[in-house]
Amino acid sequence: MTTCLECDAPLTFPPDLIDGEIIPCADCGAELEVLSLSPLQVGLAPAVQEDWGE
Amino acid sequence: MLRVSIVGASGYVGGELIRLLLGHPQVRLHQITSERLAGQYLHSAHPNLRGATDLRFTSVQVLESCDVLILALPHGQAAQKIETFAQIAPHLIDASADFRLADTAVYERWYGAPHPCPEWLTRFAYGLPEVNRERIREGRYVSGVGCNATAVNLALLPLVQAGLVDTHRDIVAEVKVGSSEGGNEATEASHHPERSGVVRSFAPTGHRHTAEVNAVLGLENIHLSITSVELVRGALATCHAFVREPVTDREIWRAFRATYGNEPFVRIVHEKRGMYRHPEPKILAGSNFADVGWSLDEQTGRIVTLCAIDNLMKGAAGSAVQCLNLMCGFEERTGLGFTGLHPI
Amino acid sequence: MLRVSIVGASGYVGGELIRLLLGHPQVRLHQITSERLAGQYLHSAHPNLRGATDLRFTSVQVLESCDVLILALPHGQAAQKIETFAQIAPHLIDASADFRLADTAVYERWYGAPHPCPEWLTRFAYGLPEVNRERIREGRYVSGVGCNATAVNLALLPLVQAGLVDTHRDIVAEVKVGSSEGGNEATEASHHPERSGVVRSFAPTGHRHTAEVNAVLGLENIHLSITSVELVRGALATCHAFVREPVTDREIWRAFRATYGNEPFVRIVHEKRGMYRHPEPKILAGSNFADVGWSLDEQTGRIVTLCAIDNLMKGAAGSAVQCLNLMCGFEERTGLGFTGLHPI
Repeated sequence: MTTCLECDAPLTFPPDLIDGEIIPCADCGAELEVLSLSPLQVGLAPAVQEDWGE
Repeated sequence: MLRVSIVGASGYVGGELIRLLLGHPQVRLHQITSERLAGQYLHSAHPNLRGATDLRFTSVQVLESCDVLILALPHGQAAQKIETFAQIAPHLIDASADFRLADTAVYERWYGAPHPCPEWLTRFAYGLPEVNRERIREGRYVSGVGCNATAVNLALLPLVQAGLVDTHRDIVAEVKVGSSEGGNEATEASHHPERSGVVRSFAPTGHRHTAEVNAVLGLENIHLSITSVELVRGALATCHAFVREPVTDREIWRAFRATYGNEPFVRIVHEKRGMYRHPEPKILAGSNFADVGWSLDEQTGRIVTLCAIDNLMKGAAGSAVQCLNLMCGFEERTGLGFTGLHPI
Repeated sequence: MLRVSIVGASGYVGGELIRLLLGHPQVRLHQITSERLAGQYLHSAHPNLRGATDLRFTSVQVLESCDVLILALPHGQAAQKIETFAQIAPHLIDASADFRLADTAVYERWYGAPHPCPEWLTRFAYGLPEVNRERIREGRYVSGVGCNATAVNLALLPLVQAGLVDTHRDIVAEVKVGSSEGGNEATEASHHPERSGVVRSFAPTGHRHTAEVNAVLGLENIHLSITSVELVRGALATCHAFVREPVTDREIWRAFRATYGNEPFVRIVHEKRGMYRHPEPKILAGSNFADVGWSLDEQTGRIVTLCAIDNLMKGAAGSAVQCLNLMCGFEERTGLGFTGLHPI
């Protein structure tokens, strides 16, 4: 089972998954990039660091 | 249908209990007592319930037997009449602080007087399902929870259970709270021109909910502080603890999942981006959720854990209905499905 | 189960539609589209829905047929693609202003451009059940309602229907509104340090909702004014009209009961005493209620009628779900049982 690299949550993939697709993690919102389909491998997609500016 | 009555239901917690139980498919509200408002319609005290029921307040003198009696009385009154109330129903839920602390000595230290009926203390299960589910399920008497204590307890519980906290170092917990914690009695301090927009150091040290936190977490060196902010409903606990040894974010995820993975009302909110990446109390208003999260300072080993609740719901009436569901064998989420509003 | 999809659901009205329909026993949410958030979980835009569903936003390109399609698009977009959307589902509910005005000339006057598909205007029923229930029940296409117009319409309807108003004298209607009316797009004017605590004359004259008020009440000399106040959800319409001839409070009660006696979502709030003797929008947040009331000045013959609503609910998503219930033959209150919170 492939889990999120940030928080280890199990990842759910749509049936028509394609290479390079970005999958969000339901638990922590991290964006995972599909690096290869078989074997299924994901990597952390570069996320733009957003600042509240508070 | 379960016959449920509520004693002392003219206050804010009473109003929430009525709102929740009117929407509970297995419950029929029987009597709602208030000495001050006896004879009045419920919406005279709870305007949101206008048209929802034609029940009226009655006096506690005419209380008839029922299946579950929920007590929403001011501090001290439940303990005084516990024997009478115990005749009325086989199950009692007391939303006040009277039966929360099992240890009479601790009660006396924090409430400044010996407990009026100490023999009853051991019969009451502490009404926080996330730490006491089995005892609540099997018991007949359940106490309410302190709203500030609940926010602090739920924030620190995963780390304590996973043994990640250095228990020799001090833990400071500051709870930011809304004005509804003070109840519906108007005081000088709650007068709008004085209360609006404050960041008021309501109880910088020595809040009586500390006793509950010590009891639930089994930790002594926890220092509570309450600050009132611009909010009506809501509490946010910000707890500053120190990890025993270096730990990673994923290990903290594992600890939070171990404690809350199967909990119906605790949501883990820990994201890298977005306005709501940490728990936010205002969007929980009216819901029974406790949103928990954290932020780890790897340089200093300080871990700030967070818990947001609605003080009137998870901090009082919501947990009480959750306990009723457990005691009476209903699915735990029954009548507690409201998800909260956004924006609000 | 009814298969319902929502187009353009990342905004505040979209979030309320999802919240309501997730709690609707006869509806299964099929697709929720947002071009901007396609692929993301719904709680990325609607944090209150965390854990309530594992549905994700999809693109409108992959929209599949369903029973009811609800459009929550920015102004103008529904009209442009109406033919495509009409292929997707037999029933359409458009929450935007595109199909609210039956008269193309009036549309052009207020929106500054000719209507892109005037032939569709007559197929849409105006989505305010309290004035259009039968047409909505029998129709296939329902338009949304303007929140400010709805508050004014519901405030004045009983007097107009009872013929109590002197239609030769001017009627002024001032609506006090919350910040959620502006939607979820951040602007300089919505920047917290600028927006917090204002009493801002947002539109002292010439608000485009006037057209809807003229259409529903059949009155021309109504002058609308919008003032933004310290509130997120909520609108209160204060309407100043003059009675044709002296009238008593009881006659006004009779007029309000004639119009609203059997309405499931309109409550008459007119009491002599108490903080909530007149309609109050803040306790309606999240509910589909419209609270209406009045105050008669017998010396001058001026009658001030009042209506409080949650602009996102009775003023948008709540009315849309009420119309869905009517169109699909469900009991009108299904999925709309939340009573609102107090205190809040």
